[in-house]
Amino acid sequence: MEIVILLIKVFVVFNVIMGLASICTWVERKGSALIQDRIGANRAGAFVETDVFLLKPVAFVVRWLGILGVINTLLCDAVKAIFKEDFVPEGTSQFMHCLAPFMAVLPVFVSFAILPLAPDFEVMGYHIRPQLATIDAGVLFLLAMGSIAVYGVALAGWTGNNKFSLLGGLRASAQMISYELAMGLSIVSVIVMYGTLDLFEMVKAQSSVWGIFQSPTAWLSFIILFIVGMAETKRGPFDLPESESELVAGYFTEYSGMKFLVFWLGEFAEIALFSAIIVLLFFGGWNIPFVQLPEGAWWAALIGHLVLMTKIMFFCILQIVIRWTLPRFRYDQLMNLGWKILLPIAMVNLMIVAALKVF
Amino acid sequence: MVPVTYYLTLSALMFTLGIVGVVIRRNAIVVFMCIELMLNAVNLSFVALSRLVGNLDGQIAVFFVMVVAAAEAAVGLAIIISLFRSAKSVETSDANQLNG
Amino acid sequence: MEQNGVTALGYIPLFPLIGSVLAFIIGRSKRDAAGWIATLASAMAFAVVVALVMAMPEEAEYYYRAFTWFSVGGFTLDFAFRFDHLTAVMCLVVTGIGSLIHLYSVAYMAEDEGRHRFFAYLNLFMFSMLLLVLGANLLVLFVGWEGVGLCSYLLIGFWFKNLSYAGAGRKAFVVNRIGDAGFLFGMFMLYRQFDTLDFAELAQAISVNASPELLPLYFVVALCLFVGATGKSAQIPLFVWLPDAMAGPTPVSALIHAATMVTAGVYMMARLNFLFDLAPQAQAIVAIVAVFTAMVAALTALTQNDIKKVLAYSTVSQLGFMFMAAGAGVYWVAVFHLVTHAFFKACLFLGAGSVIHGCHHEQDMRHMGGLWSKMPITAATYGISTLAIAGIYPLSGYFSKHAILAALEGGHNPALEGLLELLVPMASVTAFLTAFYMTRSFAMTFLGSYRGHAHPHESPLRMTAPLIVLAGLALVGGLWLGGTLPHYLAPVLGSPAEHGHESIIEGLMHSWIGIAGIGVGLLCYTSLSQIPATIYRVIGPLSTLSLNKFYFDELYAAVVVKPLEAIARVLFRVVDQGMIDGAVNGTAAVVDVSGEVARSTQTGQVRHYAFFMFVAALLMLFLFVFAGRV
Amino acid sequence: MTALFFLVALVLLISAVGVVASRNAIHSALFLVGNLMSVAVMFAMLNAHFLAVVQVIVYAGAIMVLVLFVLMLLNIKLENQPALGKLVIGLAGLGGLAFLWMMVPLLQRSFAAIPQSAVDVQGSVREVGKLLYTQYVFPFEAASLLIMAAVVGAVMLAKRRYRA
Repeated sequence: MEIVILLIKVFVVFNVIMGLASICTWVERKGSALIQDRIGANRAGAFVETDVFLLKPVAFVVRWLGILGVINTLLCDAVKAIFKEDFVPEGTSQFMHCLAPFMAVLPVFVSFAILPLAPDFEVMGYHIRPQLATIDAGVLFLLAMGSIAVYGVALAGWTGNNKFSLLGGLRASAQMISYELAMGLSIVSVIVMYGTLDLFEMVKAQSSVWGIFQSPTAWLSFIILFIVGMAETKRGPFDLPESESELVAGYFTEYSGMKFLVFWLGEFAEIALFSAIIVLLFFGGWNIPFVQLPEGAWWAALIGHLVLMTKIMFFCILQIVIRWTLPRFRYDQLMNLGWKILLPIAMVNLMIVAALKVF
Repeated sequence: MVPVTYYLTLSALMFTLGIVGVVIRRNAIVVFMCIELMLNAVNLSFVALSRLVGNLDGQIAVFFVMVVAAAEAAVGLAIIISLFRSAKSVETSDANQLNG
Repeated sequence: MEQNGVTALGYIPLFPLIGSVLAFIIGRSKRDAAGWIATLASAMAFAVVVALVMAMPEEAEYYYRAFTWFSVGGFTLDFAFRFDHLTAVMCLVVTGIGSLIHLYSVAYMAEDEGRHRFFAYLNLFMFSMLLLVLGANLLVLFVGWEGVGLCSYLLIGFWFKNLSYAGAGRKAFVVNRIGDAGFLFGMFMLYRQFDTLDFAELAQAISVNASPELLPLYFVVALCLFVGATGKSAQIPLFVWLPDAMAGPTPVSALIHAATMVTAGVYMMARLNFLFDLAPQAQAIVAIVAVFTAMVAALTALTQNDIKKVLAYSTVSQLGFMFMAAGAGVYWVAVFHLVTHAFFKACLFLGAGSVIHGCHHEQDMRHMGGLWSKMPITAATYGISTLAIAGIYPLSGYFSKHAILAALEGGHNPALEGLLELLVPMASVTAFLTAFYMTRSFAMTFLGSYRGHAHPHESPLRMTAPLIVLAGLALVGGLWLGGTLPHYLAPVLGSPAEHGHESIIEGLMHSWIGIAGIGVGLLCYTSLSQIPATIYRVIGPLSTLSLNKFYFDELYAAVVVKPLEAIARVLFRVVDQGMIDGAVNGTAAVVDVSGEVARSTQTGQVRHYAFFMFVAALLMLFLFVFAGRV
Repeated sequence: MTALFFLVALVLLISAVGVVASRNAIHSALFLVGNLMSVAVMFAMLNAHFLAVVQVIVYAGAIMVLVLFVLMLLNIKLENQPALGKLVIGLAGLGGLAFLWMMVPLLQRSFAAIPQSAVDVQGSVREVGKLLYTQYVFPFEAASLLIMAAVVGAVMLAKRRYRA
């Protein structure tokens, strides 16, 4: 029975990742079109192409809502990617070239394993904690996975066997290492604030007040983590590693087909991951302001889960909007921001939080 | 439970591989990595023995080994980069002169 | 006697020490601040001394142990200070006159580039001198003794860019080393006999051990210590450095080479009076040496043309007077003359400095003259001091010098029996000569018409103020101290014989020697200036002798310096170049050869080194596992 | 548990051999990453959870990324000199075997005798942290100084010299 519960958990978590990533993909395509005042992905709409006059309003509404359009677009993307030529550049190790996208995705997916996705509940006599793995190191595990994520891009850049992808890989790894420090420090300040490493405990501590209001400088940690999140996903104004005007497409220049799609997926999964971390750490997780859900009820867990997903989606969309709004940084600006602004602020913030904790 | 001697034997094997690597490889970075291998072998036996004797001191020692390894990596790689600048190579056999 | 631990004692030397350091550090950037810092430091030390003297009850004695200096085996030496009436007098002189001279120097050295160095050294000197007089045991005294020697060396060679000045500093240093050797021998013998160097304990031990078999020891010790004193206080045969010491800035000559440091020997004898009293033969030698020194120096001073050289020989001569008193066993008179001499000689030196300053660094009296009208204050104070040193009643010099002659005459030292008939007239002649040559210097400098080419002017108030104060002290110091000093010093130096109060007429009568000297001097160097020339012609060779300082320097060069140089040359060639260098070079050659051999293992290949390490580790493991059986 | 141990040990040894035997330095580096991850798993199996995470963060996440970064920056693919002579490799291998031949029995002999402690130590973050900040606080601070010195030294070494 334990195994079954575990399998169900795996299934749920996997679907959460895929769902979030897929929705993000669609939002990105449609949202960017909206921002840039164009139609966007318009070749694969809903299956509601009709000449029947009476059905036309329905089709219009359905297409406008895009519910089916989402699925349709994604399906078409996948099919397109599968049927594309799987290109491997000459003079490089094919194994490494294949390994790179998965190395990029793996840490992101594994990170989801420790995120609690809903409050505890009881069903059929089993007490279920909707979290795939309960690890003693807790949040530190996120940091560990974040630090491994570099290998994917570095390897991708290297196996591209051309200068643009190598430069992209170098830029990406330098950027990720640089911003990891600020991320680590701001997460440590959160750990100090809650006094625990367990994400579950952290969310529980926010049942009455959201974490961002629990400490006078928590908003600093949030802002740092948010910026770092965008930098770690190499998106938004931080997309130097793949800046198309300079490096073609950076480290995945030589990737096509399914491998490219995996990178793509990993990118959106990472957006969702950072949104989830921010929501869990600062915005109450599944807690609804001024509403107390009963403990242990399966329906409460379901509601909690939906609330959590809504919040995560909010931050995903926020990130996408920022990505399509702001121009790209220059490389020195990027490094200055990471080392000379975020890192010192994060350090001072950590000291303040620690001091507040002690006195 | 796995006996501690298993871990120790594994550690010895890993250490030996590290030594052999240091002796036979000529790329400075690989030599550096082989040293890391040896350090990790020792770390492993530290943790295993910490478990054997039932206190955490061994794990603390590992922590400090990691600190030293990090410092070593920073300085060592900087040396290798400047070596590369002056000798246009990272072969240990090309770094046989005191003047840069 | 009560023994109080008084922390204030520590402050007396501490102020000049701090002042020295501060003057040097702050003076590097702010040259003018150095002088005021140093002056303030020594004035503060003076204030502490005055406060202590005022507060000190009759018959009391302060004792302060700063820290235990070292402790070897059973021998523990404290860095301790002792403050009794003798020390009080010395401290007052050192800090009081020192402060005045500091003030004077601020103006005198105002133009000098290295004045921060000057004031640092000057304060360091004050510190050492205070250690010397405050020290509660011989070793602390010796530290001060060496310290003042060092400062004297530094200050004589202050303008070290002038090679002959630097040489003068070196000469002073080397000559003093000879004296110090004697001092050290004396000290060692004392320690060997009594296991202590503390003055109080020594006095105790010696008073208990006055047995006859120890008398030779006391004689030798006293003689050794006196050798030290001849070095520091410029007596025959070690007086040659003092005239050369005039190379230093004039305030230095006033402070170190007239008022304080050179009197250290006298102070030391007074401090160890209990020892010298048990060695009458040594005392007799002291007295004889002193008389001869005074005589020779006075004769030399007759023909010198450099104003500072005259004063230098005069100092040697006056020191001779002090040692006469000490040799006669009447220590309070020695101290008395020390004090009055400090007043008028400091005044004279500062006056000479003022003249030199006014005449744009002219020191030759032949290029002076008629300065009376141009620098009236300097002339007046110089004149008063001249009268004082000549021993005219009621100026200070009269009392002390008269007391010295009386003491010599009335001495009960059996070893001097029969010699007194020679010594006393000699001392009287010397007193006459003193008056004569001082009058000569006064007349050549201030009277007549100006013979130089500069435009002399009076010195600023900061220089004349100390002159006025010192002249005032020279004027009344004798009257004031003549009555009080013997009683004040009685607890330390023993009660003096009471002698009646003398009237003004008697005083004037007794100062006939001085009056005669002044009279003859005035006659010779104002109205009848052909007389000296005639005399010189008549006694030609003798005057040459005097002019060339009795050829002491040349004598020492032939007897001491030349043989030493020869020995040094031999040692250099044979021992240093041959043996020591040979050993060093040989060692280097061995290292060189073995290095060539060892070099072959150093390929410069990191991998090889790693391999060697691996092999060595294997070897160690092998030993550990199979041979060690640990 | 034992099966898991042997599995991880196998990965560990294979990757270690890979580090030493790969002709390509980047492959060596990747093998080393695998090796370090296996060691982290070993740590976790030995209840040293904190060290496992730190191993991943510090070794895999920082040191090896740096190494990889440098390798890619210098872009050295193959060792451009012929491989070492068989003699050296043979000697080294022989030495290694000798080392093992002496070391392993020594380890067995020395530590088999010590009884397994009854206390099952948990190297949790809390416990290790407590120890670090109390008993080992001085070495800890000294280590921070070491890191600081290393940072300064690395910057000074890697900085391009300004040529007049």
